[in-house]
This record gives sequence, C-alpha cells and structure tokens, in this order.
Amino acid sequence: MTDQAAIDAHGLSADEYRRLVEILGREPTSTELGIFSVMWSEHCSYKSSRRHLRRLPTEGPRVLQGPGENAGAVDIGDGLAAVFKIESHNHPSFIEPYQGAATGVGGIIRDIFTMGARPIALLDSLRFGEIEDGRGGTRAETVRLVDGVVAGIAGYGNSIGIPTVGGEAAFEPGYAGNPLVNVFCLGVAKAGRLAKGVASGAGNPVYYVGARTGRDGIHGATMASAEFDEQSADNRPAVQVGDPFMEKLLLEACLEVMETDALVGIQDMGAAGLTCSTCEMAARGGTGIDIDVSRVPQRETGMTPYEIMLSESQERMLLVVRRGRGAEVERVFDKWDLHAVRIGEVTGGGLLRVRDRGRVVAEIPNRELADAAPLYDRPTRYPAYLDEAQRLDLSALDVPPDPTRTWLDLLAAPVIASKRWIYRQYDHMVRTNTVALPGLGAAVVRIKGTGRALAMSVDGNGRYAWLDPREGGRLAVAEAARNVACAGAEPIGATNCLNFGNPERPEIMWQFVEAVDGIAEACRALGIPITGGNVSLYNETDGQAIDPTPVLGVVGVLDDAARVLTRLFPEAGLDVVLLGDAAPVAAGADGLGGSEYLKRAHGLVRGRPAPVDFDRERALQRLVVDAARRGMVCSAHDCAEGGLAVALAECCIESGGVGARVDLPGPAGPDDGFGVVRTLFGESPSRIIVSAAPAGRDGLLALARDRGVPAAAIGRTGGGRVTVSVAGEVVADAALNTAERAWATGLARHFEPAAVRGSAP
Amino acid sequence: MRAGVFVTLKPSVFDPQGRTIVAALGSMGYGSVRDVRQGKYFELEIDAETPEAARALATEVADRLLANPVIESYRVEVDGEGPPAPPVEPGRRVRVD
Amino acid sequence: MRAGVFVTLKPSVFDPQGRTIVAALGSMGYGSVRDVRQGKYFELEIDAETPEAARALATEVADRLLANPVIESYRVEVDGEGPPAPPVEPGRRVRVD
Amino acid sequence: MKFAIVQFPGSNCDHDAYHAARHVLGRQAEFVWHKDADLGGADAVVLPGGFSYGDYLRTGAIARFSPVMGAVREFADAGGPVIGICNGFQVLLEAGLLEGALLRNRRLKFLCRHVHVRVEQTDTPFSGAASAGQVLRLPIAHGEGSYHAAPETVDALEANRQVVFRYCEADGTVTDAGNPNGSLRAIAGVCNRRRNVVGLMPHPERACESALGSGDGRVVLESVVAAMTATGAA
Ligand SMILES: Nc1ncnc2c1ncn2[C@@H]1O[C@H](COP(=O)(O)OP(=O)(O)O)[C@@H](O)[C@H]1O
Ligand SMILES: [Mg+2]
Repeated sequence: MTDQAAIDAHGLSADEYRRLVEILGREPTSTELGIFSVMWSEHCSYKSSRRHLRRLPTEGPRVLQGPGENAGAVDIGDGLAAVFKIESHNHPSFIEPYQGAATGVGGIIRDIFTMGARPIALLDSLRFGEIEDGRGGTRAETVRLVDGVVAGIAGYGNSIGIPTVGGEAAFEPGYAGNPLVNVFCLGVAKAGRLAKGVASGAGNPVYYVGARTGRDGIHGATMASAEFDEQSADNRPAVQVGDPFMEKLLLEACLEVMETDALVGIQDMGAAGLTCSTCEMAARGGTGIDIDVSRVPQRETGMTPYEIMLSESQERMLLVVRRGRGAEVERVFDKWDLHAVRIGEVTGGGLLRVRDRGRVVAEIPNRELADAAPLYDRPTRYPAYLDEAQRLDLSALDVPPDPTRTWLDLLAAPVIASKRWIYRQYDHMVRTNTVALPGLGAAVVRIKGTGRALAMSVDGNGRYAWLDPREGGRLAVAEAARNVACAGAEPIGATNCLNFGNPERPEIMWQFVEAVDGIAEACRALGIPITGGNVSLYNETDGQAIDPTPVLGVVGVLDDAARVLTRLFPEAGLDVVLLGDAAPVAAGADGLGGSEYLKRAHGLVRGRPAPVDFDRERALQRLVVDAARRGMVCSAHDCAEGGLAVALAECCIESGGVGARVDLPGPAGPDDGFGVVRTLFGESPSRIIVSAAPAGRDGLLALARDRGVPAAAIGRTGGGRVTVSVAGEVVADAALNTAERAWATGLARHFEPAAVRGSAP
Repeated sequence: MRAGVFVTLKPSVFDPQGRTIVAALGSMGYGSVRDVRQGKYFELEIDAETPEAARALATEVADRLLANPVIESYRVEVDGEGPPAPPVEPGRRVRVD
Repeated sequence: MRAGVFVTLKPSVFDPQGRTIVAALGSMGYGSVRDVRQGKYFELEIDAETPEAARALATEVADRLLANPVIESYRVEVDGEGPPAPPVEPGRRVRVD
Repeated sequence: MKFAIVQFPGSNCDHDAYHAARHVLGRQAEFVWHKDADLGGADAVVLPGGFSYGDYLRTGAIARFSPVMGAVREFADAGGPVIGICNGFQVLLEAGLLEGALLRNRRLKFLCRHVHVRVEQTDTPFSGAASAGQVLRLPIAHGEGSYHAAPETVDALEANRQVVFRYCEADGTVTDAGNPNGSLRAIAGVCNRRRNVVGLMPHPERACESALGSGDGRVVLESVVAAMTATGAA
C-alpha cells in the first residue's frame, strides 16, 4: 500500500488515487505514481478548466487545426497555414526572471515547429506590480523582475533568430507577487503538411533527440499548479537554464526531417517531459509505446526511471519514425551535431510501458492516463467585492482643473508610455519580414513569396476583468481584433491565455467561468475561432490572487502587404476622421469605469468597463479593413487606455513632427462637470481614429454611413502641437514634443543600466 | 584591498555554455578536456583595514548583488589571506513587498 | 584533474559592467568598494597525469580559445599546485597583411 | 556574380543575406556549410549575422575554428571580397582577418534599432558604389558591438583609411549621441590593409527594401556586384 505521505506529496486527492488504482487494477509503482501525478496535475490535465473551455467556438472555414494539438492553425491562402499559440511561464519567471522567461520562449517555439511550421514571430504579454512608487520614484523590486524577464526573452528569442515584433506590458498592484509572462509564437507551414503529435504504426521506432536529460524541473508541472508560498523557495533547484543554441539546432534539424516523409509524429517534451510526450502521442494514435529509459541520454549520474520520466529538461523532442527510415533521420540530426537516439517503439497494445534495462518499471493504459484525468466542475460564487467595486460615484470626485496636465500624465503612465525600452532589446527585424515595427500598433510580418502579410496583437486588461470578468473577456477579444484591423488586416483566428488565481476558491472560479463565456460570446459575434491556448491557474502568492487576466492573441491577414497601416499620421494636411461614437453618453457606456484616468487622477479602480456592442464592433472593424484595402485611409489607431485624447496624441507621436488639431462634439453625458473628461479620457470601445486625404474624406464618410458606423471628420493633421477642443472650445493643448517627452520617458525613466542579476549569464 | 569573487552555477544547474565549449575543444583535438563549467569572476578593490573586513564586505556584496541565489553559488578570496573558503549559497533574495 | 582559468579584461579596456556594478553598490551603501572588474572563470576537468601536464594543456586552451588577446588576459590555476602564475597575455593572433 | 553565404551553427541572418542577394539584387547566391572546405567558386563571401554557437564563450570565438574559415582565409589572401556582418564581423575579428575586438554595448543591453552610419571610404569592394560621406540609415541588432582596439592600432587604422563606416547623426556629424554602443571613435565598420575584407556591425542586408523601413543598405551589396562585374565576373 502506497503510504498517504507519498500520495499527498504527489498532490493527488484521495479520489484521484482511487481512480488511479482502478485504472491499474493494482497499487502503483513509485514511477507510476509520479507519472499519474504529473499527467493529472492541473497544468497537464486542465481538470478545472476543460469543461468550460468546451464552450469556446473553435470552428471556421479557415481552421486547419483547432485545440488539441501542440498549436492551432488557420489557412492564410497561397497553400499556407499560420500556426500559432500563446503560453504562460508565470511561476518560473517569478522564481528566476531571466531563465523563467527564456525557457518560456523556448517552450512556445517548440510547440510551433513541432507542427512543421517555421516560426517567424514572437509577441510577449507581460504584467508586473506597480513600477512607480507613488512618490515620483521607482519600485526596485519591479525593475528587477522586468529587467530579468525582458533580458530573458531577448536572450532566447534573439539568439534563436525569431523576431519579437510586439506585445504588451502592464503594471498593477495585483501582479506584485505573481507577475505574468505570456508568450505568443506564430509560424508558417505548408497547409497540407502539418505535423502531428501522434504515434501510429506498431513497430515504428521512437526517437529521442536534443538536450540530455537532467534532474531539472522535476515536478515542475505540479509546481506550476500549486499555489505559491514561502515553501516555493525549496522549488528553486527546479529552475531550468535555457539553451537557445541547442534549440536553434533542433529547430533546423526537425524542419529538415519534416521535409522527408520519414516522420510519423513528433512532439516536444515540455511540462511532464517524457511522460507527457509518450502517453499523449500514443493516446492520439490509439496505440501504445514501449520505451527503455536506460537508453535516454542523461546529463547526471544515477538518475532513476522516476526522475527520467518526470524531468523537464528543456530542448528535447520525441519522434516516431517510419520503420526502416531511421538511418535517414539520424543522418539529418548528425549534420546538425545532434544525436537522435532510438529509445523504444510504438506498440499495438494501448499501454505506456516503461523499462529500465529491460525491466518493466511502469505499465499504464495510456488512453486513461491521457484522457481519463478527473474533470472537476468546481463550485462558483459571485464575488463579495464586486457590487461595491462596480459602484462609481463621480459626484464624490473633483473635476481635474487642467485637462492638459491630466492628459500629459496619462501619456506618461507606464501602461501607455512608449515600450521602446523593452522592444529595443528584442531583435524585431531578423528574417527581414517586419513591415510594421513594434510600437506602431499591431505587429505585421510579410510572408515572402506571396503578397500577403500577417498582423498580430496580444491584448488583455486585468482591471476590466476584475471589475467585470465577462466584459473583460469580451473587451480583450474586441481590442486585440481591433488592433489587427487597424493594421488593415482581417482577423481570422485567435488563441488565448487564461491567467487566474486558485480555482478551488469559488469566487475565482466564477471569474474564470465568466471570462470564458465573455471570450466565447465575443469570438462568436466577431466570427473569430479560437484555435488553442493555455490556462494558468493558482496565480496567487500568500493567498493574494492576481487580477483575473484573460489575454487574447488575434491573428489577421492582409492580402496586400503594401497596404499596411500604422497609428502614425504620415503627413500634414490630412483630414482626421473618427470612426465610432465621439461622445458615447449611454449610462455606464462613457468608459470611465475601470479607466486609466480614474486610476491616475483619482487612485480609483471602480465602476464597470463600457460594454462592447458587437454589431457595432464588427461593422467598425470591417469598415477599417475595407477602407485600408481600397487605400482610402493613411493611418488607423484605436482608442484604448487613456481614451480619445491619448489615442490622438499617439497618432502624432513619432510621426516626425506631424501634429493635429481636432474639435469634438460634446461635452458628453450628464451635466456633472465630467463631460470634458468623458470625451477626452473615456475608454468606451469600438472607436478608431483614421487619417484620410481631403479628397477621399467624403467617400470614407459615405462608406461608413453605408456600414452603419458613426463617423465624423474631427480635424486636420499638421502643425507642431496637438490640440483638442470640445464644442469649439480648446480643452487640451500641448506642443507635440512635450507630449512626446512625457510618453517617451514614462516607462524608460525607471530603468538604470542593467542590474547584474538581470543580465545574461 | 583586493578581493576576488567567483560565481559559478550550482552543480545541479545545467551549463549550456560549458557544454558547447567542451564540444568545440573536442573538435579542436582537445578531447582530454572532459568537462568545462563557465562562471563569473569579479575583482573588487575595497577600502578596508584588514583582510577579514574585506572578506566580510566582499561576501555581503556577493550575496546581495553579484550572485543569483537561485542558480549560482559563490566563493570569496582575499589577497593576503589563507586558503579560499568553500563555496557559499547566497541567502534567499528578498521577496516582493 | 581540475584546472581553473581566469579571464579578465586588460586594464586598458573600459569595463562598463564593472562600472555599473560599482554604481549599483554605491547606491546600496557600499561606497567602500572602489572598483570592480568583471571577468570569466572556467573550471576545466582534464585527463592528465601531472599538474604540470594539466597546466600546459589548460594554458594552451586558454591561449587558443578561452581568451581573446586583443582585450583579455588570463591566469591558470591547477589544483595541487603551487601559487598561481602571473597573468599572461595570449599569443597575438592578429595578422596584419 | 555569385555570393557564398557561410552558415555556422547558430547563424540566423543567413537567409536574410540570401534573400537580399538573390531576390532583391537578383544575383546568384549559395549557402556554404561551416564544415565545407571550399566556397564553390563564389565571387564574394558573406559571413552573416546571428549567434554562431550561441555566442557562448565569446561572440565568434568558436566559429573561427570551423573548417570553412580556412577557405575564407585563402579566398581573402587571394584578394577576394569578404564581408562580415554583425556576428560575421565578430568572427572575422576573432579569426584575425580584421583588427580589433567588440565589447558589450556601453549600456549593457542588446540594442535593436535603426542608426545612421557615414561612409568614410569608398575604395573597398563594399562601399565603392557609395559616395564619400554618404549617410546610410541601417538597423543594428547586437549586444556586443562596441568596437575596441589598442590606441596605436586605431591610429594605424585611421592613418591607413581602414575605418570604412562610422556611426553618426542623420546629418552626418559624428557625435556621442549618434554612437549607439560606445564604439571607439564611433567605428561601425573597418577593412583590412588590403581593403578586400570588410566587417561592420550594422545590417545592410536588412535595409534593402523600403517596405522594411530603409533601402540604404543596397549600396553595400551593389558595390561588390559592381566591383566584381568590372573584373569580369558577371
Ligand atoms: N512587452 C512588449 N514587447 C514588445 N512590444 C511591445 C510590448 N509592449 C508594448 N509593445 C508595443 O507597443 C505598442 C503599444 O502597445 P499597447 O499600448 O498595448 O497598444 P494597444 O493599446 O494599441 O494594444 C504596440 O505596438 C506593442 O506591440
Ligand atoms: Mg493594449
């Protein structure tokens, strides 16, 4: 009888253990216990989230691969597929920022090339605690984390030669004890030749290739699913060091092997390493796998079968090769100084059989192991904090005396300010496909050999989601898609990373369920299928959960790469046109709830985020994409954090001195003194600022009318100032270079030259 | 006073750089170099009266800044002192407020 | 046999990393650390009969691969040997046509 | 006119150089594997950027021992045009085909952005089509690009007009602000005495199409095409 201590140590509940014994029909060996514990961990089994994820729309005419494989894929024309996914590496990045972030990048890249795709773009979605100390100074602890995480992403992505072309970075108290590091990767493959993580054909050899196995990250998978506390310090030996050079060799060698037809299936060894890859591949193939761990290349001496099966050493792949084709495959890996080692073969039996020098140490029905993990329908409860948090009483607040100062202060807010300090550390140009540089809106990479380009955006807002998880999910989809549309691209697919606290707490589970439903509604309404994603739960430190944070990654296609748009006003003398409602007044729609304005001007996180009207949103996005295709607009930028006034300034900043002068209707909403504030800083969605040649303006307005999208010419580009009036009266006015300085230094000012620990090893 | 701080990856931590160097040396005909581990070496110039004081300061500095306690350990040597002390594991880094 | 190779930037070469560390230490209240220079430290595991043989090999390897003569000098230490030899300047590799 | 583009393990700008040579300039281009000992009759050799051997130990330190470097050296000794870009420049320095070394950027961060460089010398195969003093807008993407050499070496380089590219402002003036990484005398690229081997940190191959933000880099590759065509290697 396995003793209780061992069962607990493996994080298995009594029920789960009973289930395991049923499946085996006997008590497990220690190796088997380890195997079950990692496969049935939250991280690998999605046992709390799976039943809810089923509600996400995953089908569409372009979908070539939905959830279930290593990554999703959509048809982008020309016989090509875009393969993409987003992954979190939150816990490891908190324990060791540089290596945690670096190995996160390595992991998501493997997911992409495992599908037979050449990775061509990375985006990073980052969240940390406040970086401002509230006294004009800097929080050193945040700087240390940001510095390490950014250096880690740069260290891995730059070295392997995949450009990091975009992302987002936010700073909120809720992430102080638990930063979020989500990385998105996109690759391109021949539509007909997607590789699969499947083991079929009894007798086909199973190969191991890549880094040798060490004791790294043993129980990393269970760690990533266990709430963080002081004891986590003991997990430190679990930190892994990334080897981008090894992965570069693996990437090239694997893609070369896939050019041949000798490959049956391939999967990387990520969480739960050899265990997960063997049993998932066999489960997908309806087969079994028989391996001998003594053949696995090992970095350390005296490793037990248990350790070898659970190790999470990085940069390792598992391949199933057609019988008789092994030599061919070995030759390719040899060329790259890698050694493919045959560790076993596919069997008919449906059993995962693990041997050590021939002796069987584990024998598990792998379908059950992979798919019969217990699924939970965890209880949910409406959070106690919510009603109070959603109540926003402006009458209790002072109207800011000088909107221009508020405006400049918003431009300097770390979440809005230039992220140059971050993305200049990333090689965002390698592979010479980057047709829209970071910082200008969605990331856009061209597809050589076609006229097309792909636009990508990752977006989410934890503050919105905390105040209204469902709306937060809806808004995340809407904004990520809108960012893509603003580049002139039609959104065609999405992936998502769901970062939440401990799902065993009903209020957290409620947030999760609401957010998933919000994402599902939005994706249905906008016709954007979800092709995959990642769930990261237990994001808590000492009982303090993060803000619920659904992050969406949306991919769009531009049929003509030359028609790409950025946020920048290209020249003076253009008409500035606002697509969408200039002054949304409907109660609760003014966009002050949860706004950056409320946070900075009043220190409040309150109210409800303005809801998205998806008929309006869809029409708006189609309009801007069509206008871009027809060359009717010269630039496009959506209104996000900071509202219209900030968005307008962002159209001028870095444009090379092209200012703007606009006049907005309003003041909006009830006569409570906040009318101008609403108009300037309200964050209601579904609004895009475009510039157009005067000659084309009326055509654009007419097209908008046809599409039922409110549109108004609000001003002209040009001059060295950015000036906003409301109802003819100037309410905010600044020299462009003043605005630019505030925006350029808001984040960068917090960073001294690299700290030693943050810097590369 | 001069102090040297050697920072090396903990034995349990994988050292890709070392591995790559060994491989390179192998292909250059230096197969007899069986293993290489790469670390950092800091030379500190310290205002201190005694070697002991210098060591104390160097140790504190190594612990707080030069070594990453998560994956590295360090060793301090001070000129005009006896044999080097054994490697130390830095104290756990301060956690977030 | 174990050999250690220390590679440090020549005194004439500006070391921004060292400079940054000094500044960081200053702001942390360690003003008495007047100067810091960062170098690399390699631990070699060598198949050799004698310390002398190990030193010879380590020196050759340092000279050919581990150190760049234009900017770095190195020092070799072998376990079970006398006091460290003084820093060496690697043989110049640069050819001037 | 045929380019040989050397591939080291970890090279990652090899395809960018190939694309620029083959598809933008429309010339022949072939990859040469680091284990190969001959250059397949190429007229010009490109050592591309990237992270050869992960840049572990030192940038370019391990790559210089590759078999192919023997062939590159012979090619250079015979007067053939060789260009090293970024990591390729670092390899040429480590191999002793060029003088100097590259240190970590002064701000200790990897830096990816467009910068301006001034063409200082036009009598090399990689700057002949440019005009003296011409300012090029080129991307840089490196963590170790701060050029360094002993004072007497730098003086000699200047005296022999071996500084081919210098970081500068948009208007061509050389200032500290225009120097992104702290290179001595704002040196962005140098050549050997014989002037047939050129190395630079900026990436001309990433700036050959306006769609990518700058076409200024074309002149570097067009220079060698012109030079070779002149010598009859059409
Ligand atoms: N962590 C990051 N890495 C790379 N690029 C980033 C990062 N954060 C922000 N950016 C870039 O800065 C620009 C502004 O980001 P963001 O404010 O999120 O835009 P939006 O509000 O339109 O979604 C975008 O082009 C984005 O790609
Ligand atoms: Mg955003």
